[in-house]
Amino acid sequence: MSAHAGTIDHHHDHTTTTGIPNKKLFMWAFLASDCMFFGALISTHVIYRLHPTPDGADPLKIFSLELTSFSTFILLMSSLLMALAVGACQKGKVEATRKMILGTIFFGLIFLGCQVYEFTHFVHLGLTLNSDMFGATFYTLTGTHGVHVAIGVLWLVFMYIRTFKPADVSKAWVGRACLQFAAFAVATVTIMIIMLAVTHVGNEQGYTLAAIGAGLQHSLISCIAFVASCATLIALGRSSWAVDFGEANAVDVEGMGLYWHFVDIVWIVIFTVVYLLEYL
Amino acid sequence: MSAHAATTQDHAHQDDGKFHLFVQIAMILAVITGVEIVLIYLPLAKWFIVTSLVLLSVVKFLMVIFWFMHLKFDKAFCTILFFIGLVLAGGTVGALMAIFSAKDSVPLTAQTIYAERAAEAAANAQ
Amino acid sequence: MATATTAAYSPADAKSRASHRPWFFTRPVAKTGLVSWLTTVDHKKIGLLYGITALFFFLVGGIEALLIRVQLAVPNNTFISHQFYNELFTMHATTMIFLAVMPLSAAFFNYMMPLQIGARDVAFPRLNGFAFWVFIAGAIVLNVGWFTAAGAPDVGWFGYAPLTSNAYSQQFAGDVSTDLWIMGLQILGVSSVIGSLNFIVTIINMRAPGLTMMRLPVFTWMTLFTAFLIILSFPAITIALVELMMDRSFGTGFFEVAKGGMPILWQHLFWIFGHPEVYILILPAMGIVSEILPTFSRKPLFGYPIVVFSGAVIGFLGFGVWSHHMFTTGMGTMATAAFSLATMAIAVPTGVKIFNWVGTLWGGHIMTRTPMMFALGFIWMFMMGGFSGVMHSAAPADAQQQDSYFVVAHFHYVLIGGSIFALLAGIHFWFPLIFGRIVSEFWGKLSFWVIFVGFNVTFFPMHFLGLNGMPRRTAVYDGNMGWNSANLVATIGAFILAIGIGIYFAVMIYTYFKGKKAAGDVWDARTLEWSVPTTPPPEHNFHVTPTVHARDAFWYEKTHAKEIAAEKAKTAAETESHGGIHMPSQSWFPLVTAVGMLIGGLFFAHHYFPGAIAGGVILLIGVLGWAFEGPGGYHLHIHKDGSVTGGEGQDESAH
Amino acid sequence: MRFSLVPTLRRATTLLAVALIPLFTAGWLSGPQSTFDVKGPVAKSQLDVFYVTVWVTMAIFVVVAAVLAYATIKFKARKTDDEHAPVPPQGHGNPLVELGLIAASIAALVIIAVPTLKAIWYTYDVPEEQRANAYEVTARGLQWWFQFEYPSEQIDGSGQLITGNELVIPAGRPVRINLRTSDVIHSFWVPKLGGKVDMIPNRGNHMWLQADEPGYFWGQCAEYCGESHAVMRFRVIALAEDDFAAWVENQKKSARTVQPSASPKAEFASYDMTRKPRNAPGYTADFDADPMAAWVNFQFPDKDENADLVAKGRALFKEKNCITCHSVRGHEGVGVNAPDLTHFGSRTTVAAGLLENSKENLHRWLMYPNDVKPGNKMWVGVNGMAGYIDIDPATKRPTGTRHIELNDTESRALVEYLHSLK
Ligand code: HEA
Ligand code: HEA
Ligand code: HEC
Ligand code: CUA
Ligand SMILES: [Cu+2]
Repeated sequence: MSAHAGTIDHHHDHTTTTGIPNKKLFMWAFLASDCMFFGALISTHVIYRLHPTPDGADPLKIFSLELTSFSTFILLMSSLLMALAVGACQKGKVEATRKMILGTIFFGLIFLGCQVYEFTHFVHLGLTLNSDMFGATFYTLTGTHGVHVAIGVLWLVFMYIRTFKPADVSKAWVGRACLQFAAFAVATVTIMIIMLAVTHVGNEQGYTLAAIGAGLQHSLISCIAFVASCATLIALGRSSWAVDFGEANAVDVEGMGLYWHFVDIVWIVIFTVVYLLEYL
Repeated sequence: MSAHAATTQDHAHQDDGKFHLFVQIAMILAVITGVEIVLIYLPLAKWFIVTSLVLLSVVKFLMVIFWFMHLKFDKAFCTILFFIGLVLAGGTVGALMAIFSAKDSVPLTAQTIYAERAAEAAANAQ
Repeated sequence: MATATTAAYSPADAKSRASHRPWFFTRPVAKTGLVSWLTTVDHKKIGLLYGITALFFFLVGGIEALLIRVQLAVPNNTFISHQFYNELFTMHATTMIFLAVMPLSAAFFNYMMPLQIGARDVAFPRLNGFAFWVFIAGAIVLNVGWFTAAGAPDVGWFGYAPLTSNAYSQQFAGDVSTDLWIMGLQILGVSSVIGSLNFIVTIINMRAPGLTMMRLPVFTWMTLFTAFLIILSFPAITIALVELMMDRSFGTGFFEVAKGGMPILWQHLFWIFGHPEVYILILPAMGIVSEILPTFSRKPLFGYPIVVFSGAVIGFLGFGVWSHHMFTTGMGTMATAAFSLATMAIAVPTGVKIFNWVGTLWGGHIMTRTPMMFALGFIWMFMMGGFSGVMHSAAPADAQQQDSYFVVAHFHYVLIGGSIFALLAGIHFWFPLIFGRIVSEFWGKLSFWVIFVGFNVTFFPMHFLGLNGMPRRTAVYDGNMGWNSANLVATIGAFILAIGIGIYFAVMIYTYFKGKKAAGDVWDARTLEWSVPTTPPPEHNFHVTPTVHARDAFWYEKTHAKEIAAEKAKTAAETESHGGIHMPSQSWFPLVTAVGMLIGGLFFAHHYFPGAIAGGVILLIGVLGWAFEGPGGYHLHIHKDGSVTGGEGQDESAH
Repeated sequence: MRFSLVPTLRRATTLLAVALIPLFTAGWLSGPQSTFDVKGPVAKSQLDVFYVTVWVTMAIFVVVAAVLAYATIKFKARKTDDEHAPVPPQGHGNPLVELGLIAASIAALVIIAVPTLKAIWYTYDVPEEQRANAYEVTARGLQWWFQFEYPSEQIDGSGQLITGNELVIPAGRPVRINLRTSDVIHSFWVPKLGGKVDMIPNRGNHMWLQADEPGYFWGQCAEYCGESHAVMRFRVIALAEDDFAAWVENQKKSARTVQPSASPKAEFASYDMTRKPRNAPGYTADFDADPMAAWVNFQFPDKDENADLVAKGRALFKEKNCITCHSVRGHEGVGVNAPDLTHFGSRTTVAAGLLENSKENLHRWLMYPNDVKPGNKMWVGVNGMAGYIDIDPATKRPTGTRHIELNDTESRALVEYLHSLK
């Protein structure tokens, strides 16, 4: 509200009765509802673990604790970046907010990548959605969580683009902002492909310079795309403009953050209940 | 307005410290996760490991909601709101577990497994 | 790098911004006509839309019920086939619960709750419109089955697995009806949850100054509890439906025995939702009655804090009793006992409400106008329904009652004698406020008595039918079972009831066009919705945001007219100095988004995935447009003489 | 004078109610499935709990309703003047009254809860001290009929005794029933003997009941199980111990074989073979008057049995592919997807308790099963076995052609054959 032009008090909104901003309250109420949502899903999984079906898959032969631990760690770190993004935005630091959002997206994508990898890997091992009950509950539960992450990533991307909205309304900006993001996305994906290729060759031939070279050669297109997107990023990053984004939007970023953290805590539960407990 | 100004400053002050706080929390979270992973391989009593895992997850859970999600710094109402859902969900999950653990709820398909296992155990014992 | 700045808004800036907006971000401005209804964000208009749709579906569900009753009038009847009968009771229940009672309650939430808390609108006006259009999408998806070869859904309103599985849902292929049922409920769930989140935020955050929680009108309290019940119970059925959909579309086996599934799990997930759902149906009714009784007794509600608290307790306990619908599923002694006792416990907070309503009457000056008649009828009938509920709660007795007409009697007593009576009371009560006309007492009372008699003649015999061993959901029965006369009586009653309802609506329609004009506060009422400057209320609800000093705020205003007038003048000046009354802009995007959901849902139910994706794309476009058009808004100015100036497009200073 | 509708209507309804209730209620609570006319300890204990709930809630109702009625009448504003009289005291409540009422409600609930808990444990399983004496059977629900299995009655070479749609049990002895289903959820309900327990796929439910005296009891599937749920019924027949033993003895035997006579008699129809409308009643008043006597009659071969027709029916039973679904132990049938017909002639009902087992009714069932029970599996086929009509395996829709077609004479022969299976 224009009446309070000075510092914005992030924890109190004077236009509302309680002082809590509407959007934040909405988000918390939604998360309360989402607790029941995941509660029902997790119950289904655990109930069927309690009474396994005959000749069902043995999770221990399928799970890869290394991979899951890694993605758990990644999600935790993304939460950190998200929290920092909210903090930065509340202080009006748009530049920092953007970086933190990008970082969150980056980790979010890695998490999703791991999940895609995990799913394809499991499918190779014979566990599919309809191979047995374990497959059904496992994929439905973790898949629903994955969809939550994907929605979160999408939201983050839109927020990221939104941060470029110029104060000068006559300026065309959406295309550039999207391009900037696309470059980032390409860079992220290609570097992941390159790393995979290199480790793949390295695992087979030992980690020598020649092997790394071979790995790079295997992913030549990715390398080119990576360089090109980095160049685009740098070029676009040099020019910027005064934006219509700042402290006033902190509540939007914060709402997004709440959602993201919630997805994170759901994973904390899933990690323990679905994965770790199987090892006992 | 002056009262508000004071609280605003308070918060500003906290905000500066939050960067380090957040990083530390993230590190603790990572460490706890590491401990959890190690824990499952330790030759300890099962009940102990399960309890510890549950406790550790709860700690992680609470750290995220209270710090990352700002519940600690927000009006208590947000906490109440969220905990209504959390407690009901927890209660429902618990009740379902209890119902499905009852003997009457063992599905017929699993009964054959249990019977096989029992037979195997009996055979092993001999 | 340029430093980011918070844009400072100046009117000139805003003008240029507006001129740079692409055409599809142009905000609709029509205040009358079709476009105004399609794009409305006004909680009152949305309330009316809900109300009219709900009443339409009430008639649809009622006609379905009449067909049921005709078939059951005599033994061995061949009026309709088994298959059609099964479709009828499934759709009758689904329609009445999800498309009649819930949206009728939502109509009152929308229309009355913001007025009762002295707000100009709900917290998220566009989201409110969205919830309505999504509701329409769900209603269409549910009912479209009538027009397909597969017929309407026929799995019973709680769709027990594995009857809903691919193998059993229909003898012959092409069973799209069950998919439509799943999709329809799923979409309705989205609508209800979104609407409820909005109400929660509105009640918590949009109260007029001075309106503390413990001064809230009871109806608003019940809205709040209902909203909580909705957001916390719908996720369970959402998951159940998702799992069922996975079974039907992607070959999983959550409820398929061949794959080790446990059909009993469906029952648990359904009733975790289903029982809170019945309180979702009754709490708004209790709220309405708690408004009407004090008004017509000219006394405050007896034991307000306890009535409110008992509402919360009912809601909370409501989550711990779901398995009382499953007493016959062999849960084992412990679980049965636990749920039996928990269910009985609910009688206590409910009883508290009954006692307090009686207490409210005690010592009052009771004006037995039509709304009051319906409210009193509610107390009687709901109490009887509650008592048969308690008889169910004794699990061993329920073993004989479950799935018999005794249950049918129980729930129609609480649903019609409870919810419907109270909703009909509410329509009568607020009709003068909403339409500025008052319903004739004679015709109002006549409709009440015909409905009251018809209702009891229909459903009281069903207790005996149930105890005499008549199972529910039976399309035919034999003549040698001792059920003939009771069934015939029930059918006659149903037609008396239909006549009563016919009179009721005829009178309403007549009054809408030709009824006596009623100015303002016709009942000498107590709560803020009656303090609006005109009936029907203006778009901005109040010329001046009220300041609340007591429970029953309007009653207080009437008894402290002088101070209030002075205070209002002050608030008015203050508002004007802040730029006037802020109003939200209309928008097309809620409708667009909901249409995307409708298209996607229909195609998904037909397993035509490109179409489903197309629907998803429309939905996404709607969401993006919604996000990027921004909340919008404009300002109104009230002048001393009561005239209003300003409006969309005339003043761009708002953002 | 203004016509005052309200009191007139009220008086009229009261009168009506007072006049009608005793008239009807007597008849309204005494059918073959009455839960009041209990014939065994389980139903008795459930009824007792019900009475407790009725008395307690009635008592509360009388008190609350009296106060409510009194308040409404006493404080009613009779004239418009009353309405505008000075407003009554604006009291807000009385905590002591509230607490008192809450305590009273809880007390009332305790009165209900105690017998409830007792009965939950009592009805759950056969009481410990009688367990040794209990007889065990398995009841299996199928769309839309019941199969009854007797694990303790083994037959050489063909496993346990299996019957359909009529459960015969020993009287005066607890019977523990395992409840199973082969498709969707059904529910086993014999109101006079006990409340229902569901048959749920993948779940090992059980119940117990006991008939104190020999008798004939109506039962009904009580969980919606698809198109013909309404007509999925069964019977329970309780027999004195030695009658029961004799019955078991007979059931264990292979199907009764009738030798065709040397001189074939002319065929004639001894009953009306015209098509009956859908849902037409399938019982006679005679049968209803004394079903137990009727049951006894069914145990003996017909006096005017036509041996040649029986033989022809037996041949048709094979020819018409009835054997793919049905079993007639000792004869040709081998099917397992449909009711066992080995002793079908000794049952009182056709089509899962729906029709009395008269020749007309059996004829009707065999000729037009879909009129009797829409969608029944004999008509559409079951578990890959073709039924009366052909189904296109691709679209799963009826093709319009018939797989099994019977004419009146064939049906007549089958009726004679099936009735000979005592
Ligand atoms: C508006 C909806 C509504 C409401 C409010 C209720 C209220 C209650 N219901 Fe009902 N119920 C339904 C809707 C509702 N129900 C529906 C739709 C079904 C069937 C679903 C289906 O199968 O299709 C159902 C089925 C149902 C069953 C399952 C029956 C079966 O299938 O076997 C049970 C079992 O316990 C039950 C119990 C109760 C109880 C104990 C209450 C209590 O809340 C009632 C409390 C009220 C009172 C008791 C009266 C007033 C109190 C006093 C005057 C105080 C003193 C009283 C005492 C101390 C006893 N209900
Ligand atoms: C709020 C919910 C609600 C409401 C209001 C009603 C209202 C009615 N219900 Fe229903 N009912 C249920 C919820 C409801 N019901 C549920 C949940 C079930 C369980 C379903 C299941 O088993 O799955 C059920 C089942 C059910 C059955 C049992 C079916 C069975 O088990 O086989 C019966 C039988 O009599 C019945 C009857 C009625 C009747 C006569 C009305 C009447 O009150 C209807 C009154 C309304 C009218 C009569 C409309 C009047 C219309 C006009 C005046 C217009 C006339 C105009 C033209 C003809 C053009 N209902
Ligand atoms: C596709 C399998 C199938 C075929 C073929 C079939 N039946 Fe049936 N039959 C059934 C089923 C299933 C039922 C139970 C129907 C019900 O009550 O819902 C049944 C019921 C009956 C009954 C009633 C049993 C009882 O206890 O109520 C009789 C008698 C009968 N069939 C005779 C025949 C004769 C005679 C033929 C051949 C002309 C035949 N059936 C062919 C499946 C079949
Ligand atoms: Cu079987 Cu209903
Ligand atoms: Cu319930």
